[in-house]
Amino acid sequence: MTVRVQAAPFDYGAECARFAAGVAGAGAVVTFAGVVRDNDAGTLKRMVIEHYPAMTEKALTAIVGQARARWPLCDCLIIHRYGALVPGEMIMMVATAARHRAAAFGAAEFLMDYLKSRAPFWKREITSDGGAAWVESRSEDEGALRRWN
Amino acid sequence: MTVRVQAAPFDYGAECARFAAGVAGAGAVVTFAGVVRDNDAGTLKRMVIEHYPAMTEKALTAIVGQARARWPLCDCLIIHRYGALVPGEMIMMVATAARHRAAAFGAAEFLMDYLKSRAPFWKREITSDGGAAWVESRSEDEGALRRWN
Amino acid sequence: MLDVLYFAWVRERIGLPGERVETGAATVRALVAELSATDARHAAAFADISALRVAVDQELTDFDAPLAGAREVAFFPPMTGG
Amino acid sequence: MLDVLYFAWVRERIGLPGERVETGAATVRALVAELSATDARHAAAFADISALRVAVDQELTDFDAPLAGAREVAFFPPMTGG
Repeated sequence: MTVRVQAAPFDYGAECARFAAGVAGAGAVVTFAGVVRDNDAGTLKRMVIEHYPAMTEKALTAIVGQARARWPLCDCLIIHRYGALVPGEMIMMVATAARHRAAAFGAAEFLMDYLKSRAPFWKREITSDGGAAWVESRSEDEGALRRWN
Repeated sequence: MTVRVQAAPFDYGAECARFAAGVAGAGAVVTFAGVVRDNDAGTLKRMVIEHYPAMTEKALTAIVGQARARWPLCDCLIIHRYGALVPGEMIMMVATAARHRAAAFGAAEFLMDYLKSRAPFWKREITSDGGAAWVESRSEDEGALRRWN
Repeated sequence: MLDVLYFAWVRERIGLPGERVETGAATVRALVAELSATDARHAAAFADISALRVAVDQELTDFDAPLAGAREVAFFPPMTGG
Repeated sequence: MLDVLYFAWVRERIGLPGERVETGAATVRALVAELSATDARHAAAFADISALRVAVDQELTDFDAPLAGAREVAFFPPMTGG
């Protein structure tokens, strides 16, 4: 079980390969990667992610603990970046491994739903015209959490 | 949209990286990989996958078409092997990319549910004591399909 | 003339990967009845069709599917891909 | 003494990443009332607490949470991770 919070980019393909190579007994490996998407106008210059350092790893580790209590996981991984990113860059990834696919998919979706609304990250979008705006939380994201209760 | 059916192993990390690098406009990338799992007794020598060549790509392409009709996907990929594999080797992978995570997860799970029960592959397990048995379909897999109706 | 293909344990039980048959069967079910009458191996393979799946011209279908114009029929157990 | 931290637009609106406050507030809600009385910037940031989230000692909680023994309280908008 690995949780990493970092400013530096990560090598998605290498992380996927390393994760899959390290799980013994798993029949199913699921990964999710979140990518900075340009805005509809095509004017996103960069996304800046702020976080609450003293809380972040603690929150992510707690989320992983909840996932492990719900599903029999062979392993799981969360990598989340902070700082300035440009469109196309990966913000974060999760990976889960389990004997069967239902657990691997369930845990990956659960981790994502919790990361979206319960991990202390805030995104700010800077556009090429100099504008800057905090990304608002989406009501769907809050709704997505309810399915796990 | 890519469908590949092959006897040769594939490089999972490289496929993940290439897939993610090739999708424009996606905010979410999901991958699933299926791995040959040893049996409970630890005696699995190899898994041999038979398929129906004239039908396989046709069936997989049809499954991809159904996924695209249901979810707005930026891209998707299926790689499925046939022939002899040993425990720990990857049998197959799917990857999906979409603007939002719900579509990427939904499509990946849908593709997996259809691949499990509707793509013409049959698995045979050879154990170290010389035994050989066809893997039986699981009733959960048939049940999993029903959620998409 | 119809190409009839067998996969997995259906292939093993019949002892052939496939055969070319001359048939006037109107449906898959009628074809199964004809094939079952061939010999004990075919009879054993088709004893319980609820354990079988069928594709006509590489499309999954059911045992009541018509065979008019069909060129290839395949019988196999439930699939175990993924 | 309590460390009070601000993130995202709460930090911008107050104009500080955090401050050390001397308080006898028994709950988060009472602390918010004290902080709001500081100046116009604090009052603006805390005008609508339904738009805010709070963590006490790095654990998400609600505005009725007690502050006895707490060392750090953080205020921020709904999180947008992932």
